[in-house]
Amino acid sequence: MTNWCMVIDLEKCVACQGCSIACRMENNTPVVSPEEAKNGRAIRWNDVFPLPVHIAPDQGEYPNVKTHYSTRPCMHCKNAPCVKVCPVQATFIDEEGIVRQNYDRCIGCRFCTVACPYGVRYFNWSEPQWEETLAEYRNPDQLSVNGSLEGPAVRPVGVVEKCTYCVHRLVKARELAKVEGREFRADEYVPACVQTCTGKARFFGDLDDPDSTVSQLSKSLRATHLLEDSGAHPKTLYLAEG
Amino acid sequence: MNFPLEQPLFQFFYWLVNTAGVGSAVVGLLIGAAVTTFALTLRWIASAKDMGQESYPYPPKH
Amino acid sequence: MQQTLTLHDRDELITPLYKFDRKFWMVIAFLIAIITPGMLLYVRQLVLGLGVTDLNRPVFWGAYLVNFIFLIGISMAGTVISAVLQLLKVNWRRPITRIAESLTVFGLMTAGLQIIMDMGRPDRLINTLLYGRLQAPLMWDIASLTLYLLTAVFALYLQLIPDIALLRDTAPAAAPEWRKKLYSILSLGWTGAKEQWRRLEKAITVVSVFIIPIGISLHTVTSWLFSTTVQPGWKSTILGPYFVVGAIFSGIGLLFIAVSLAREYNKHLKEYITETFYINLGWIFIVMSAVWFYFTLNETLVVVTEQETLEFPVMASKLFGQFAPAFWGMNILMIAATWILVAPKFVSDKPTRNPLLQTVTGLVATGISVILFFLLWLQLPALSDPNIQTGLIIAFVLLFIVALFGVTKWMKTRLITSTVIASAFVLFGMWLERWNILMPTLTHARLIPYTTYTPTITEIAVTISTFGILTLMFVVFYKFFPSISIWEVEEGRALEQIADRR
Amino acid sequence: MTKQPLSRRDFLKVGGVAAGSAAALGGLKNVISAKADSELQTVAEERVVASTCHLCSAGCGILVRVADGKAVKLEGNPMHPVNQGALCPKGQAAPELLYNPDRLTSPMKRDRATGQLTQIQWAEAIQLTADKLNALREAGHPEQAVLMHGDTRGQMRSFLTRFMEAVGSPNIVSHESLNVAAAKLGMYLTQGIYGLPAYDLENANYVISFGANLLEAGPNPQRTISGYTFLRRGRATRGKVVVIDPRQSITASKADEWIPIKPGADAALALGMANVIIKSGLVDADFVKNYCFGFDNFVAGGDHKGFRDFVLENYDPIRVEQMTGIPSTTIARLAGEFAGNGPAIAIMPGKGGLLNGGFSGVYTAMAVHMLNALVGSIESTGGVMTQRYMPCVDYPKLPSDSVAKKGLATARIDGAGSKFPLGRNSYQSVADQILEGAPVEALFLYDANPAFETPGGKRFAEAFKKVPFIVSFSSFMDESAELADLILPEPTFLERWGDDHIEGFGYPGISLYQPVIEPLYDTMNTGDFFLKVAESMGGTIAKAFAWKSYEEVLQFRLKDIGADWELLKELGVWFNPGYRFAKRGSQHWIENVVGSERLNAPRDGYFDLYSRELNCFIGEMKKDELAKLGISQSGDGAILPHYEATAFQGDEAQYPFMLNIITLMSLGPRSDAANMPSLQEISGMTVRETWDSWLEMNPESARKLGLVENDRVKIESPFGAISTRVKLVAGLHPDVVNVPFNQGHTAVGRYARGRGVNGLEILNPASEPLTGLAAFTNTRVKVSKA
Repeated sequence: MTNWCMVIDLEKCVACQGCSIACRMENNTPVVSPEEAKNGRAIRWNDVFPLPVHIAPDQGEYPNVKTHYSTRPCMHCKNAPCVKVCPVQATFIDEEGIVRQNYDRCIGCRFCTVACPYGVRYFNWSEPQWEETLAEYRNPDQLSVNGSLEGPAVRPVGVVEKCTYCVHRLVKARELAKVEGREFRADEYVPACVQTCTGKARFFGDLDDPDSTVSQLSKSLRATHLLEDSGAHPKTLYLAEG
Repeated sequence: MNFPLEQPLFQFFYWLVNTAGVGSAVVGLLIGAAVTTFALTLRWIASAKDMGQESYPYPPKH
Repeated sequence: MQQTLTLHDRDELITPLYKFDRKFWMVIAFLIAIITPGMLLYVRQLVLGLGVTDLNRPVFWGAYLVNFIFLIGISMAGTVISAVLQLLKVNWRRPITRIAESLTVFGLMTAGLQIIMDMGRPDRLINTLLYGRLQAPLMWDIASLTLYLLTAVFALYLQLIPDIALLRDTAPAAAPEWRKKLYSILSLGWTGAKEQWRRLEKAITVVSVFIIPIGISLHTVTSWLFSTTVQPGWKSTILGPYFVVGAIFSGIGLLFIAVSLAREYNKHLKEYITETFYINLGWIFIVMSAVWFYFTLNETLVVVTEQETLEFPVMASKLFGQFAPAFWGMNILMIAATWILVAPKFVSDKPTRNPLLQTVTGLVATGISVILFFLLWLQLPALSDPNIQTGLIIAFVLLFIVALFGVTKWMKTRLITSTVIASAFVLFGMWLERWNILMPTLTHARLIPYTTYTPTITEIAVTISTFGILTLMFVVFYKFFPSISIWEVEEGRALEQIADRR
Repeated sequence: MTKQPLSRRDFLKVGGVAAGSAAALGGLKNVISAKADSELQTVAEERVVASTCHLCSAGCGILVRVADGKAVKLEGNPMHPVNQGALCPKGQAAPELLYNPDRLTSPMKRDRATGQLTQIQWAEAIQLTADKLNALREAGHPEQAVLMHGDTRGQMRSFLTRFMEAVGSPNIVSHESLNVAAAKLGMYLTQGIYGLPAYDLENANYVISFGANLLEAGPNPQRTISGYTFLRRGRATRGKVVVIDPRQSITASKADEWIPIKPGADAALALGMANVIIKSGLVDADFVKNYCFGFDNFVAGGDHKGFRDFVLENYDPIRVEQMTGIPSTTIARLAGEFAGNGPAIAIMPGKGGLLNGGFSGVYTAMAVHMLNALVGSIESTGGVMTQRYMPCVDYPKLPSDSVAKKGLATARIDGAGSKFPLGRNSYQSVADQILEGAPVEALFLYDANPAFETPGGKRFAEAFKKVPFIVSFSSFMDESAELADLILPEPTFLERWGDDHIEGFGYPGISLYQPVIEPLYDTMNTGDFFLKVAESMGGTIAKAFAWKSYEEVLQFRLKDIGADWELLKELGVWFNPGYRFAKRGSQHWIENVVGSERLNAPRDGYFDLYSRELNCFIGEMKKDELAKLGISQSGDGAILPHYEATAFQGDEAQYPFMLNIITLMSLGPRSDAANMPSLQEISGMTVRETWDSWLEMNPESARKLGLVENDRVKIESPFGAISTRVKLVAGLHPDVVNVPFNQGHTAVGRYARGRGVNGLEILNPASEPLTGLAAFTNTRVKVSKA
């Protein structure tokens, strides 16, 4: 069984935010109004942000300053705190290690958003909107699993949504392999953020395959997880700067 | 230390806590039992027949 | 049929149930007036989504959740008063058991309402019954809340049965037919047979035993909603008992207010609910405040001392950050409430010549200290001299102490008023406590910049509306059922007579 | 949209719970193990079209997913050398440009008196333009037709030039004076090539960037990102990157070392490093002796000082420390690292770095580029390459035309070559020239929004009043289009034909734009428009433009690149990979690498450390004449690159801060990007701002002014005042404040309008007297609480 994993090399990441917008375009996350955005309601499943996150007084003084930037998709934790608190199993880990969200079942209690130590789960505060002609570019794909909505199709108001490692692309790639009558290979699918990464800082693949890039990189001395102490056993790996 | 999840007992526990609907069933069972108990209790109280002794006036004279 | 109920009691307790006077309708009108805006805004929220609140990322929970915990807390009243005191055979509880139990029921109902209001998709509430998972703490809460509510309704109903039968039998001729019918059905054919009494008492005792763990479980489980997550500030082992103590505390607080309001509304109740009740329950109140302070100190001191990188910013925001007003406001309210309850106990009843203890002195001192406080607060340039400022502060402190002493006497003579004031302080303080548990953690997420949260007009209106609904349920309920348990009071009197005879 | 189930397939197999999780306590994995039935619904018809992105100067190759006739997603074209499959946020957000609700949908005519817009037919627009140009030609003044263009690349540039030349106007003004011209001049005055150098970042070991915003908004950001990440972590040995910048930009914070510098003192640092390199004998002796001019003292009609002695005398690290604020030990270390760890590259400053309004910006570019020469990094692996271009089929010779000939002989309207002897374009000074009375009868704005994007751009509003006929080809009603008489919307880059030269790798390549979907509105490619105008004008001009469509022009021009048209359309890109380095002193070297584009100085293959080209312009000038140009030195000192303290506008006591306008990766250089909501949303990531502009300030400076984060502040310069909110940025020189570019639009569209302020409004609007460059970094401001 494949165990999908993403590796982000922070030294190659140039904080361009291409991943944020690639994700938006692939997964139909809406643009919110400026007022909403100021109120922290922007929905970008993959966000780029400066570190330290909280402007601390001990950040350093000119010229002894070093700002760091990080980018944050869902960590697809092995021991996902969000999954454990969902009362209706609207979020779950699939057999390939992807933490997914069932938009048709979510009751909008926002326990998962509160429980996630990474803040990578997003809530639809308002009906997502694309003004006038902007709606034209939405990704027409719709993934449904067991009859309930999961894919990039627009989520209704009041449900939680999150990074899915672009699972609809996986389904598509598998389908393509099937149509072409061959075995599906793990390198046939990458999420949109990996594909677009300007610095080639993102890698994606099967962590259980010892020959895959991600599993090679996971052995790097620089390999680290975000908030390792959270106990969530995050899977998305970072390669530290330096 | 690995969690002994391969043990059938733990597999059962795991199934128990992590299966959508099982929780509902447990809650439903709990609530059903409570409601049933309450209803039965009320019936039990209401069904007490006058034994011909002191009745309605309260408290019973000692 | 022979009755021990005096005509007098009947006049006082049963006649008002059929009297829909101006006063009653005005109260109802007022309540509907404060409920309506919130409900309309809630309908708007249903249409537009939770965007109408000030919730955001990472503050995913807000005023609704605070209200939820608060309302769950006040539901503790029924368990403590009714069940614990009943098991302990405490006699002075008798007149107030009904109010206490009804508060539990109404508190739980409105608490459930808050959860639904907080949900992004209330239309999918049914999913919790279709796909519920036991691992989710929210499921435990749903289980506990439902069980508690059912048990509380059952307990309330059990205690009501003999009174309903009484109402059925004593209904005035002018009473509407449907009410007679209602009482007739609800009384379950109660005849007061000895066996019925025996079984009823047995059932009440059993329920009283069971409702205590269920109640405690609810408050504990609610605390686990938070402490089972990995968020800083919530990973406190004392959160469970802390919630329970808070619940008892606020439960008694609301009980005091409800009882006092009921007494005001129906003056006859004063004969049943006497000052003894206030004094006795006041002692429990004082003990609870001591326990509460213990827990608060516990929670604060540990975090402050360890200075853990994630926990401490949360605590710091309470101690001197954006939540300092709420945190210190809560502490001041609790200290004030405790002082109001404790201080009069040290003052003698007799007139005193000590000017410090004169009410007039107290009122004058209060006035001046308020003025001084505002002078300091305004930071007038004319008063910027450090000596003048120090002097003003000393004067303010001294006058404030004098004011406290002066007011003590006044409070001593007005036990009920002062208890109600203390209860109001406690209620507000306990609401703030819930706020202080939730908000600092939510606004201090680990990987999202610190934010703020200010409830919007929708959330404020819905909150007001919720408490309006709670009051409305209370008022309407006691238009149908006597606000004190007649048979229990009778029982109490009989027991006293027996005791006297011996 | 017709949907049909594409697949119905079980992709999750039935299985037990994964046993024995590796996680210590993570036994409970919450795995869904039920048989899942996933169904993917998508559209009936889907295809992928290769094209090129036009949202910044990089020109990345894109693959556009077109589903049911709608462009739904852009991906990078893996074949394209610049982006190699990657795509930045601007490119990703391009569908927001295509489907923008504020796009112009049809040609319009404005009534100047009332300001009223009326919809017109294209035929009318073509007729009006043709009549106007014919009238100018009949009057014998075709040079009174002016075309201002922005980031126009590929054949469009040559096509427009040809059109204007056919008409008889030399006045085709590029916006390069706003950004890359200083670097190009630096290259020209030293290496003798007027163009941006290409850097072999992939093979470099040491890269020192002087204020060049490599990772955000350089001349070719995606190319430098690719090169940068490869040199950091893409190969076995890791190269070092050092960034010299008063501000810790993203580039600086990602670099190994950020060296903050006093604003405008980069030349001093470069020369200080040169001093150490020369002193320590680390120079590439072969190169400086045999292929450089002016390293040693020389005699040419008198004794002249060479670069070596000049630098040794004047730029001792101790002195440079005082000029730059960088410790002399650091300077020495940098020099040692740079010269001792080759291949090394020193990268010239870009826009916002050093164009100081004086000539000092060009001196800086020269000084920095000379560092490359000193260590022999010119035309060598891991060093500087010269950009080669795909050979395009020459246009047929223009028919002889006396009117055009006369017109072409006139001086350029923007003063380049006359008023600004060294300048090739002076975009922002067009307004000044018009206001000073230069006759402009017809003005075409292609890809240009001068009323917004130039310092003091409001002058254009005044200037445009004096121009009777203004045509805007913008897809959006931008600030300049609002002042135009004819608004002729061009389709967005996703709906039209075009091409682009691939730059940044040295080797030649062509990247193709093609319509990925049918144009949404009644728009016309400006190329087609001018073809039709030419046809309508008749005569020699019609003859010069015999093509039926702009697509045919492209086919004609790109016939010889090595790929046929169909293949090019399929791949979207064609290039001849592999850069051939010229041998020092070879014929190839002389023809393509060093000196071949010099107009005055000899094209002898010598790299000028003593700029003979510059000598041709200012060599004869006296001290006071030079002083008027802002050059404090005279004689050899004026020719040799040296540090000129920035001539700031605004007194230091009154205006304590230097204002710097920063360009962001997200909002980018083009006005229409500001109207893309996704880009607005992510624009202020570094300072946690969104949909707004801000003022970056050092926390200590802010504290002294009593300002805290998010305070509303007024920023005043001698040229005006703006108001925005302050953000405290620890990594910023205390005397510098930054405002991001591309906010503060008053037009363009609903997402751009009224968001923040335009910092360019309060910049010094003057042009540099020798080169006609815009002054970007010599304005002082004061900041106060608003």
